[in-house]
Amino acid sequence: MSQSNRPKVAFFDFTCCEGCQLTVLDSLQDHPDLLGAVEIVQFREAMSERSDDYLIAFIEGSCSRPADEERLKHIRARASIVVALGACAHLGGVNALKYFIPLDDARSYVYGDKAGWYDTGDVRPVGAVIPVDVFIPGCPIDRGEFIACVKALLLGKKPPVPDYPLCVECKLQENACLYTRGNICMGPVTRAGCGAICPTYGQSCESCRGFVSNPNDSSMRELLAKHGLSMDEVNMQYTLYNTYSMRDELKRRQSIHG
Amino acid sequence: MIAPAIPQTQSGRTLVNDEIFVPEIGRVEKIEPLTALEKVFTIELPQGKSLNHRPGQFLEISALGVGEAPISISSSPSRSNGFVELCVRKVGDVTSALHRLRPGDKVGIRGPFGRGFPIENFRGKDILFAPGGLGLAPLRSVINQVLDERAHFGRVIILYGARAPAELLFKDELRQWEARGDVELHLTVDRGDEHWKGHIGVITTLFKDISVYPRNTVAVTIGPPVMYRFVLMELLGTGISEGNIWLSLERRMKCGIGKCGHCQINNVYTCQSGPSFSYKEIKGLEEAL
Amino acid sequence: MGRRIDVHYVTRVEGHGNIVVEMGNGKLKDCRFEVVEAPRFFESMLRGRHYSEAAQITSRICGICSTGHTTTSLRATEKALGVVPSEQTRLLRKLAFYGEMLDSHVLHAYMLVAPDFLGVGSVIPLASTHPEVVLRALRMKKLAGDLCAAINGRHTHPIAMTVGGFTHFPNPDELEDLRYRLEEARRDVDATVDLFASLAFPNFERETEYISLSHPDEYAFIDGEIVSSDGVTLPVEAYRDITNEYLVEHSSAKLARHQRDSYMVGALARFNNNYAQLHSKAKKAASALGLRPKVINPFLNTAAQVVEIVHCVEGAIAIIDQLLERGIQPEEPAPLESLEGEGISGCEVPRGLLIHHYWIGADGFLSGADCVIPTNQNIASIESDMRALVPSIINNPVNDIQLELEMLVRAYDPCISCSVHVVKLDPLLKVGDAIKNRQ
Amino acid sequence: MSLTIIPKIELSNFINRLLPRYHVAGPVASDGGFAFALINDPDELQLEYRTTILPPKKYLLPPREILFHFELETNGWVQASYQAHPTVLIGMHTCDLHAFQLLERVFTSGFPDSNYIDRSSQTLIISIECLAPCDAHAFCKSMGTLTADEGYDLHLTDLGEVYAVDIGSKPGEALLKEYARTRTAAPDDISRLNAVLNEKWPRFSYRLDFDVSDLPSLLSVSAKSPIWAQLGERCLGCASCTNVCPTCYCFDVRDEVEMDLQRGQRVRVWDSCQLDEFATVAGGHNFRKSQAMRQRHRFMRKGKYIYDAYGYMGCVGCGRCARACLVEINPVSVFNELYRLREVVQTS
Ligand SMILES: Cc1cc2nc3c(=O)[nH]c(=O)nc-3n(C[C@H](O)[C@H](O)[C@H](O)COP(=O)(O)OP(=O)(O)OC[C@H]3O[C@@H](n4cnc5c(N)ncnc54)[C@H](O)[C@@H]3O)c2cc1C
Ligand code: SF4
Ligand code: SF4
Ligand code: SF4
Repeated sequence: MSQSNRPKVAFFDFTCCEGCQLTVLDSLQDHPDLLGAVEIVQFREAMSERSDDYLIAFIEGSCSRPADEERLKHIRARASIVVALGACAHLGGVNALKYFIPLDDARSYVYGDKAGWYDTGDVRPVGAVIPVDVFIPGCPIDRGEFIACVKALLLGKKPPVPDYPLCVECKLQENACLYTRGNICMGPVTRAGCGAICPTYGQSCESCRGFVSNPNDSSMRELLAKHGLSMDEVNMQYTLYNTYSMRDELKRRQSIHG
Repeated sequence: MIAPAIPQTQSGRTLVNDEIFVPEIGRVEKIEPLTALEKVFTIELPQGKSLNHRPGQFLEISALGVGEAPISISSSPSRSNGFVELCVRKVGDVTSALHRLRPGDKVGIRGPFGRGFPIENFRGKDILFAPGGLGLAPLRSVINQVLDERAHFGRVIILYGARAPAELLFKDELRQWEARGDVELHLTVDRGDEHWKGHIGVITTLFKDISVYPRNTVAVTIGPPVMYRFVLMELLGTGISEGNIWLSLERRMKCGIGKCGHCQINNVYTCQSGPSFSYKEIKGLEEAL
Repeated sequence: MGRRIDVHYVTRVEGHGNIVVEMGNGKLKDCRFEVVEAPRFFESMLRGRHYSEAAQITSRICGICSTGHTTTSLRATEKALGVVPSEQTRLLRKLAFYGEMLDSHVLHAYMLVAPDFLGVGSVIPLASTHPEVVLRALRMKKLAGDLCAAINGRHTHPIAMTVGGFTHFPNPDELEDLRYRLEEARRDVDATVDLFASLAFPNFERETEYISLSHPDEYAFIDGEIVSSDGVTLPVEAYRDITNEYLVEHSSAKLARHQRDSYMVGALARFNNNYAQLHSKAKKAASALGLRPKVINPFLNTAAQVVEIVHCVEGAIAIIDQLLERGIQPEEPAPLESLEGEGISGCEVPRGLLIHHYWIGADGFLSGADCVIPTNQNIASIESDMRALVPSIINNPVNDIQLELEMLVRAYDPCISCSVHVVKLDPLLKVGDAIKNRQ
Repeated sequence: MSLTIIPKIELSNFINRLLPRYHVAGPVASDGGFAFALINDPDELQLEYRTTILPPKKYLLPPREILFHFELETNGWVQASYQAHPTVLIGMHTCDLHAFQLLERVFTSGFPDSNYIDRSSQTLIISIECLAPCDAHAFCKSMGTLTADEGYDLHLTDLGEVYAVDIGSKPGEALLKEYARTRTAAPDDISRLNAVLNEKWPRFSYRLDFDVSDLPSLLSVSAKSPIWAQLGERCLGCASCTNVCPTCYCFDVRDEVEMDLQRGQRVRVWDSCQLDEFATVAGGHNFRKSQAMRQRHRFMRKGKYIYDAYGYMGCVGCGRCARACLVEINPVSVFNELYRLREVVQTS
């Protein structure tokens, strides 16, 4: 493996739990040949070497303060391809639950009384700060999908991140649907790609991979209501990882109901 | 129901294997850029194989590792002899990978698939070709076939529209056709530029320049879905019968052999019964146009 | 001339932290371990969420010890709601815990610490210089991860754990297979002990207070009381008497102190406090590594982790045997006794004592939460060590001082992304401003 | 061929003798229900089972199948991939048997699909007669699939202590002869069989309000029905209905590569007309752009298009899609509603 020919890649982390970087490290267990295919020039969690010369930047975590914004722009300026790695970078993830912190508490924090209910935090997915070329969803990312995406990038094709609902993969696993077990699940509107791992392990899907591009939300909300969820509970279902994209919708619904 | 093509499965004759998904490997002989987005590939077929195709048929072309895409055969049967020409527009994964190829590289080929145009039935008739944009790529194989057997056909009228002068395909060949004297060639572009002296307007605006004898005319039109509605209106307006208006439908295709379901229009598999259809055949099909 | 060390930021640790040392006239003027990770407000985000989501949310505090957070969180909820999990649940949780402990310690010892001793910047060059070491690490990590996955679907952010039990159960074949692999792994474990016994850990000692859980029946990970090497024993519920968290300007993480300026938690603290309950093989490993309680060299925290690797492999085998013998029953989670309440739970996660404390309202939503993270408790200790260490090496070249300080920080295996996830709202103004001012 | 009898105890021995030579798959308990799975032990088999989530079609058209391998370095070496192993599928209901006949027709006509044929030609089918409805959603009686005269190699009917075995093919006969101890049916057995078969019919009810032979013509006048828009509003586009359907066979084809980007394989995976992108071409044009159009396509395929093209109904009445659909869209109510609407129009 020649040092020079391999595309240089770098990993960066922002506000997150670093579980996605860990998953990248774990993917080496089954794919040690990844190290032969790319040259990793920055990966703070795992290495001390550092270089600013890279083709692909994998970014984990959300942007949550002004300094992050600068760093993101710096990375964008150097990388040809920016990949948002995991829910925090892709969607804002659990960090965006901060938008729920009630007004009084929010006031006592940074923004003073200027901030409205939802504008308190400035947690943002990477794509809201700099252009993102590719996202690899999930909280955490799926190892297999990560490897498949890297290969696709190296081949110059679109990463194989599906745009259909999770139920597709769940059915292929032959799981008894959670709805038939007195439970609820966000599978019908959630982007597949994880192999329906949560339903397979008996837990409902919480949309950590974000929604499909064209979800039937009104039918989904009716379905949840039919299974006994209140409007608030439906909103909770929609927000665990997706508060950022739902914040306007929530504000609207909240102002209607609040 | 529209009859599907009869499979030509005798190995050795075409590039359809008994192992139906396994492509034959061809070699890129020559690559000519036509526009910013389109390139023409001349591909040498594997030893001893010939396409034996009809104009209007297509191949499934593989960039191994990236995928496969249906691409029309752009060269006419009359000019094949061991090579095939494909005109590819770069729009996505496979087509971009094809654009990255260099002479000498390998491509996977399966086919030909589809029914093609019943060109023998066109003999003795006037022929009106109306390609739009990339539609000239497949239509070129019909046009050249007709021109190579010129004596068997009546008038040959070509109405060709592109969005801009820079997007006109096969410009050299257009000039040759024009120079022949036995082809009525009318070009138009949606938007001109400082060098463009010709007609400006969508393809339908060319119809007023021509008159056809509808009872003895066959029309063949290929273009993007939006174009068909308007061109069909014009063609029907000339009085050409529905059975003599031919077009080629684009659909997503994943197998080329009538199994994968993507190209299905009602009960018709475009890849097998088409992609060329007469208007008469498809006008009753929901979702065809 | 003043000299200055400014490591911005320490690599091969979880999260962003800086080392700042100012020296002048051969004397140490100031040294700080600055936590510059963005605060994440987990406790305030938990407020208003349903108790059933708490474990899932707090798991995202840390990708490395997510099983630890999940277990601690579930136990806090269970205490609040009077849920008593079954014996099978307790065994499965313990097994997953061993898996995570292994995973985290292997990651830390091999991938984060070992490169320093083998003279490289990361595990990546090791792949060509010491391929057998890297392959062994990957093998052990894979085993640890597969152990977690058999129970919880995956290691990072476990799935099948829920309030009162599990939503999925490993089948006996999977466990048999893991058992076989764990036995095979004993060879790798031995090689690990040999490797780390051969490393020359810096010779630095500072006696301090060591705090961990302790349990009468076992080497405590999930259950027990809080004990201090200074002779204090308290129930977990009284954690605040131990942790006494406070804020400083230069850190977005809270610090902790008990009776002295600082105390230490983690593998070394557990080793010092609970040595007697280690598996005999782990004790043998300890003597091979030259460890006998009480160990007061913080660099040897990594060695104590290696001892725990031995303990966890043996412990996992024993639990699998127990599970196989009992037979695994798919069972419903244990029921709730009440719908509201307050619950506190403590676990020993890889980096030390972790506390989750919840208040659950009658509607099932959390009205308050408090989490105390091991790394926070260690920050003051790291700084105390730095203050003690720097004068003894102050005449060395700056690069050497810097490397030694980085190694010190790494030895603690700090999880900085964890540590800042817990800033509470009231003192936030100060921290928030401090962060803003520095930017 | 004469009717054969196999005692129930002997069935286990039969399977045990098959196991060293064949993969044996059949219904087993799974996740609170049943699923077709490969078995290692005849005791795993649950021949009285509720409908499975996925149909046994997965053995002929697996959700993911390698079509061929390639290697770029060696100038595009390609090698077909056949992974099939001789398999005995035991315990298939007759609805699934009918579905197999359709698949057989689709994949062997026109351009024969060599990968499918590799599997199907190595698969022996031992089906079982349904004596009571296997699922509240099943409407096999309406679809004419509640029994079968062909398509199996062996067909079992539960007569209490014994199974009556109908022999449907030479390979089936040979299998029985080589691996099972059976006896020829006595007159008693035959009358018992006839009784069992006669008793079963009343346990099933017709659920279509009209005769299934009317379905294609009903659908041909229903293309513009308002019902499609209503279904489109409700449908989640989750594709569960088509993924669980024994007669759906649409697929996607993808390339996968190894990390060296040189070696790889082309695979086919199940696809569904209910998914957004199914009929979308490069540039974004979608030939079925609304969920209403996709639902119409689905039901037209089930009751008309496939029938027109292949002479078999595209729905065998197994009810799997009805059970899988979270918003309660199902063929029986859709077809009945179309029928009702047509009657209204005709009478007015
Ligand atoms: C019969 C026929 C003849 C064609 N002839 C030509 C031609 O001569 N020259 C030319 O440039 N293009 C032609 N096309 C269009 C060409 O097939 C598509 O542009 C190509 O498939 C896009 O693939 P991609 O991987 O580059 O694009 P992507 O957008 O990356 O493809 C995404 C996926 O959609 C599928 N897909 C996308 N668009 C189409 C499509 N139009 N048809 C079928 N599948 C599609 C691809 O298979 C792929 O899986 C023809 C299409 C058909 C159906
Ligand atoms: S469990 Fe969830 S993902 Fe699976 S089928 Fe049901 S709704 Fe869909
Ligand atoms: S359409 Fe529904 S009922 Fe009919 S065969 Fe398919 S899954 Fe069964
Ligand atoms: S299962 Fe129901 S909701 Fe899902 S695609 Fe089919 S009809 Fe629509």
